[in-house]
Amino acid sequence: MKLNRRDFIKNNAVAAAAAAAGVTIPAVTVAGDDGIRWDKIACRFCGTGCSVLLGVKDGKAVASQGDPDAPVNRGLNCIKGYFLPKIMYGKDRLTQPMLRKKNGQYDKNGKFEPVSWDEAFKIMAEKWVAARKKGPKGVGMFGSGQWTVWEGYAAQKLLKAGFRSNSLEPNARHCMASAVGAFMRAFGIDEPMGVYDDLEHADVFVLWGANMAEMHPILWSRLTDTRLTKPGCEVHVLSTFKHRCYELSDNSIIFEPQTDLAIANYIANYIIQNKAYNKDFIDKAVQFTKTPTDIGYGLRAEDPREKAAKNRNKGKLSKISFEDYAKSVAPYTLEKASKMSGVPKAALLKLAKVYADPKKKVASYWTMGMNQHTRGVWMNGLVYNIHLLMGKISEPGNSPFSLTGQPSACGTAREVGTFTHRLPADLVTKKDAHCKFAEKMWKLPAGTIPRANGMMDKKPQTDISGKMGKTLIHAVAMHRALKDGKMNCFWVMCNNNMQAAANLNVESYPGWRRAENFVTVSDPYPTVSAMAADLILPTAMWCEKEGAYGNAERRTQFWRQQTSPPGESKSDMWQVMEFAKYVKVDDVWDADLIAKMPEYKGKTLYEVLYANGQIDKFPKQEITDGAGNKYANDEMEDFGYYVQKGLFEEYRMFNSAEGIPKKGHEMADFDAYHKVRGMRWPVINGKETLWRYRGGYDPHVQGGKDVVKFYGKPNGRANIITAPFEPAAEVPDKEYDLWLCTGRVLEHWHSGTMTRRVPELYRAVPDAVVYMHKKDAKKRKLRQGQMAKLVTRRGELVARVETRGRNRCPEGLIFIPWFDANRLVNKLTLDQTDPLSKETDYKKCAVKVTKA
Amino acid sequence: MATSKYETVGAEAIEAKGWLKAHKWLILRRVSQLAILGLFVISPYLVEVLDELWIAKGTLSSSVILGVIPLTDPYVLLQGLVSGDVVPEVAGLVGALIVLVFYLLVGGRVYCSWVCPVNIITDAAAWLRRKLGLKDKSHLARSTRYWMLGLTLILPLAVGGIVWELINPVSLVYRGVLFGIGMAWIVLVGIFLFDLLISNDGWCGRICPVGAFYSLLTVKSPLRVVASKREDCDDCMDCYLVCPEVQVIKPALKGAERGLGPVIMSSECTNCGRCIDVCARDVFKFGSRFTNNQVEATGASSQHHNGAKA
Amino acid sequence: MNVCSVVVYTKPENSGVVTTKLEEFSGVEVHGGHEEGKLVVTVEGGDDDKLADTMTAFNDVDGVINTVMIYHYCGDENVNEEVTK
Amino acid sequence: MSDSGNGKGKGSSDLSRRRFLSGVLKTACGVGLMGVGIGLYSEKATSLPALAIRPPGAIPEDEFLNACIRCGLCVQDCPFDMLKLGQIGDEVAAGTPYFTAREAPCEMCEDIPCVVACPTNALDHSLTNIEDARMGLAVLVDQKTCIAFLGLRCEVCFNVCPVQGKALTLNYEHNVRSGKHARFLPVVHEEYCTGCGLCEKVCILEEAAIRVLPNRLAKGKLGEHYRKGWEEKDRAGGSLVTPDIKHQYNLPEGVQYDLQGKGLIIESEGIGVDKPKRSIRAFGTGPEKK
Repeated sequence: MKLNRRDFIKNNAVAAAAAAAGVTIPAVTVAGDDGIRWDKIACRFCGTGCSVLLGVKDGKAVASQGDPDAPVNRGLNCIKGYFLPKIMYGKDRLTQPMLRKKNGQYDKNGKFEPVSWDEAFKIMAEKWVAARKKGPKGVGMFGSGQWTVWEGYAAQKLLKAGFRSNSLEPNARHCMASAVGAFMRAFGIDEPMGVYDDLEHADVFVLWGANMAEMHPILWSRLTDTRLTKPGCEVHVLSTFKHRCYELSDNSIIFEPQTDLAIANYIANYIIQNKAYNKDFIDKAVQFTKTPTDIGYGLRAEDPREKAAKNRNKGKLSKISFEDYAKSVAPYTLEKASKMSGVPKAALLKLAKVYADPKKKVASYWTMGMNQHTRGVWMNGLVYNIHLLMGKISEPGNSPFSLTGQPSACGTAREVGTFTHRLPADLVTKKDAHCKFAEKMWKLPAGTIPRANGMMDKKPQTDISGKMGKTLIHAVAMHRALKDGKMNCFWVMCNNNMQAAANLNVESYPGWRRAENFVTVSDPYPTVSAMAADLILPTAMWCEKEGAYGNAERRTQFWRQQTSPPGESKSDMWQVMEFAKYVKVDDVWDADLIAKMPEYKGKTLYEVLYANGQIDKFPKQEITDGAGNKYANDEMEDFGYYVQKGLFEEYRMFNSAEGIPKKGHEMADFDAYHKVRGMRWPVINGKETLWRYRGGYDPHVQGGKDVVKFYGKPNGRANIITAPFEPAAEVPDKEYDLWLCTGRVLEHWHSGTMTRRVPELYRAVPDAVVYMHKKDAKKRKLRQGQMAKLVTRRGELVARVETRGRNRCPEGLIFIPWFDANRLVNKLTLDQTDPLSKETDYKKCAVKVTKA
Repeated sequence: MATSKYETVGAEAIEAKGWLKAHKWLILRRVSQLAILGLFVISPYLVEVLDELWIAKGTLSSSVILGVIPLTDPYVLLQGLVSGDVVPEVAGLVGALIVLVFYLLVGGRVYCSWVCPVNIITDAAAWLRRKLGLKDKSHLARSTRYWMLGLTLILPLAVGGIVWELINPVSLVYRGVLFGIGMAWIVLVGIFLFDLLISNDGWCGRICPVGAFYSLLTVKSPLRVVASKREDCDDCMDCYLVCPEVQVIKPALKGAERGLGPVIMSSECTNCGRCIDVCARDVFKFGSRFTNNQVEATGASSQHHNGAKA
Repeated sequence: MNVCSVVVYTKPENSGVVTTKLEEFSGVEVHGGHEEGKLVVTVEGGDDDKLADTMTAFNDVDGVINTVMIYHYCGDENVNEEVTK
Repeated sequence: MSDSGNGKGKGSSDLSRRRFLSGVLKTACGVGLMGVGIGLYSEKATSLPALAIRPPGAIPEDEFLNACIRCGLCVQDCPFDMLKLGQIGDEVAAGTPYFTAREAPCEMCEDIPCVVACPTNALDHSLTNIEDARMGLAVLVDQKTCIAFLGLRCEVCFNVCPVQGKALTLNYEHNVRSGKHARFLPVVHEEYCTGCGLCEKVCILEEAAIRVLPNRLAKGKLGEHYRKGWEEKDRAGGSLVTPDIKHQYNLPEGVQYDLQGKGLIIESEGIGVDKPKRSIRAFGTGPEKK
């Protein structure tokens, strides 16, 4: 059972005396040599999903090592993983809830004062209930791909079922929504068909807008190893500036921003012109479609660029023939692609040839370069097109693969579906049947979950505001709604959206600080977001709670609670569930809905959503590992049952219950995961799935290795979707004459909340610098090391010029990382999104640079 | 008797001229010494206000004034040149030349009394010594400094490196104030105690090779202290008591009989003007070395022989 | 908190009686060593002086031969905080 | 020298001369002793510690100590405030400029303001391209603790190197232990390393595994008699001695022997198939230049 410090010290005291006296006392166990207890845990950072062993002594994480038994990283770490035990112990860790107050009362312009959890939740509930009465979009929650699986699931229930609002988004919206959109459009099921083993099996690697060398360090070392040891292996790198991946590159391609669309279409054209396509595969597993064009840039409707768009936000596919498709890509000749992109013909030809060579297994990798793109869904699709034309998919080494940047972007954001339009396991709120299935699983009256269009059985859904209306609202729209006063309550959890969201000055900050809005931020540290909020809730992080993450190769990894959070900090899951105790069903549901299940009348959301006989059915138990070490579980103590297990097992019903609308997400039972170094779903009868959609590998496909069935689509065929080049929303002009690209560096992760508090990492890279070409600097009378002022139409900041080092920009483009809270790069960026995926394009806007 | 005299040094002058006038040159010198140091200290802080203009950069060893005028201590440069390893920059040479010309005009030892910050320390020691009535115990020759000068110019050859600059207290003060004092304060305290307890005017008057070097520049300099009204002298001895180079006064003040002019011609005079301050009868004033000639020409004085030429 | 552990020497046959008497002191627990006549005892709480007084008082208990202090911990952490192991 | 039995007048002049001479002697001895003292002190004070690095352009240390007039101008002109002056009591000669790479390395300004400021060429004004500076040499002193050698992905030193890809490159190597990862091993190239010390500053270990050392400590010295044969041959444009004659061999059909190149070539195994590369160097000599 639990051991508090007193017991621990006393144990040590007794052991010492017993040893001195030479007597044995059976009840006392002495810690190992150095007193460190080791247990496995998934790394807190990127989507690679390395496993580490964390060493705990006296209740503190004091040591770590790469997990030598983990298949992903085999005992290795990157520099961020090396410092994992330090991320919890920043000096400014928050330890109690803080509310803006004046004269003892909540005041929007008051100063932060410590309050009790009770007071925090009371004021929050008051604000949320009032805001919800205005409509389903009156409240909103912005969660995270760093949430554990059950935290995301608990939040999913609170918002969609409890508050009956689809205003739930993860920060993964900023990160891989375009990949999701394209997966769904092409295959009908989210997430890659391949696994990391492709890194060893491919002959050729093509990086489309991914700096794996810095952002997925361990995967990059696997890719590099294959390049080193496999004869004939090639690496092709595409980006808008030269980064560390080019060190390994056999074909270095620097293209003009946005012209990746043209390059991908050229490759498809090359394959068709040379009749290199795999006709047999196409006949069996592919159909051709086109997508509406001129769809705008996800800006506010009144923006002239939106008004000019003919098919704003449209994405409905229409079938075309192979010939139509061939015709649509025909204009993208080598000459044209080379001219548009500025890439030498030879380089493009070399790239096209490896895709077109049937003997070469090609793995394509991409991250933000392709996802944070105003045509991100299109662009993802164009790469699938190439793989589908060649049949180079769903087998070892042939793999289009979208890498994720967060540890559970897949496991939590995508699989649990914490997006406005999604429900667990690829179900969507757009479909009545999916919602009804979820309501059944959750023991809720039909019609509880808001449908995307507010209609159930073709009738408007009832709502406490009188009208449900359209319910979907994506991340960028949430900030706009806050600014416009349409959304009044906002809960940001496990991310730093004030620093992360684009166009901070114009959209984010005014919305958060609008007088009637009430913004809650749950975070372990006083981030830019926390300081801009009205209520800060201190959060238990990473090893301070029992958790589960799902990485980019569909691997689900569990860990036990290793240490206790400081002060009054509580896990996000506790916060969500505890808050639910402060809201009654009658506060947020209309009478008609309650009438369908009158037993819920007067009950709290907590009772309806969590103490529902499913989640609370696993009683308290002792948590031990194979070696007999005991572990705490704070939530189990607080709620009186094994909450994590209850949430996971209920969630698992979406994957494996009778009559599920979509198969293919099967997972093993809760206890199994605590015993393994993660398993890759679908897991059926204890067996994991490596390559999906192919017979032999995927249990959902009958037949041998030659059979490919994209069972996410009703006819089993994947969509090749043609889409043309369209220009970026904001292109450099005379005044703002440079492209601005933002991104990351190896040493810091995202907004730097954790890594900037590790002294060694801070010393290594203390500030964000602006990488630019020497000539561009010279033209502006700037030199290496001097301060430059970056100005866009939305804001400005000052940063040091770097004309050398790891990133080499071509003339006409500058790059700046966004981790630095002292240089809020998103003051500069434009809140443009892919109109289909609603993911922001952080890679392209126009900037001017002058001497500061 | 001597003790009482020490205690009342300058009292007469204060009575006759008022405190301010009786300390005029002293105050001006302190202002000068501190202002020069102060300028170096505040310049870095003013750079931003003054649009990148750095008023005084560097130290007395070498500096750049107003971003353009180079100044280099010719003595320090000489030490380097002796070693054979210095190939001075044009700026360095020009800087040394400017300094050289300046001191050739105003008298090299003006450096000691108007610029050198160590002077404040040794003056303080001298003042306290007078107050306490301590006697000189060392009988250190005033010529020692010239030996020291020679030594500092030989050492770079012998052991390598501008060795003197390791312990040169002038540089130590400037570097200490501008870049951090470190253990250098020990040297400064040492000098103070040496001057106070061991040797009267010991450091500046007997040992310091910097002063010796600048004495050499004083030989032909026009600016001089002149005992223009030496006939008014009432032998109160105050000037002797305050003068750090006491040997320089007598020829000019009392040399009339020996046919010497009223100009203090010794190259060791620091032009500190303290004798002017403490003289209740205004015997001394600043003038030029040519005053001796003028005196002869105008016949305003009873002095008829030009001592300097004798 | 203050915790120290002490070995209290006694004749094995007196172990039971001594244990009862020792446990009458507040904050004292006997953990074992009865057979050997070397009782492993922890004393907990209070300040240093009180701990010392308690241990001195052990020597006055009938049957106690000697008392040896082995381990002393004093710290101001939150003693109820979970550390688990 | 003088006779005491002489007349009074002569005696007094003798006495004063004697006094004068003994005074001079005393002074000379005192000054001489002082000189010895200063000399000894300077010996101690001018032995530069290994971790103190001179600013860019500094001439060789013994000459530097002669040439540097301790004015501090270089320190004041350093825009990054990383230069310090030695103080009495320091191991560095008082008043001479230096920096400690681990605390604050040279940022390698393009205009090298410290050199421009130097009035005496102690910092050599002929240095106009900062990449030609040789302040010291980075040395990877400990492969046992450098986490790159352990297979971890760090490379922070490489990431920040201002002469990245030339002074510091990465050698990629198969990680035999993990079996499927590469190791990214930092390698310093002395022909490019300026000794700026950024790598040492950022090394994330508790004690840096890569350090900038003064050239005198960092470098070995090849025996003067020895020449690198391959370089001599390149320089001469051919063999230094009579060229080798063409060799002929007894070989079965389909087999060749290339004496200067691949050795035995069996045609069925294919000619021209590259052996897997075990190690390739990054940037600069990377594939682009091929």
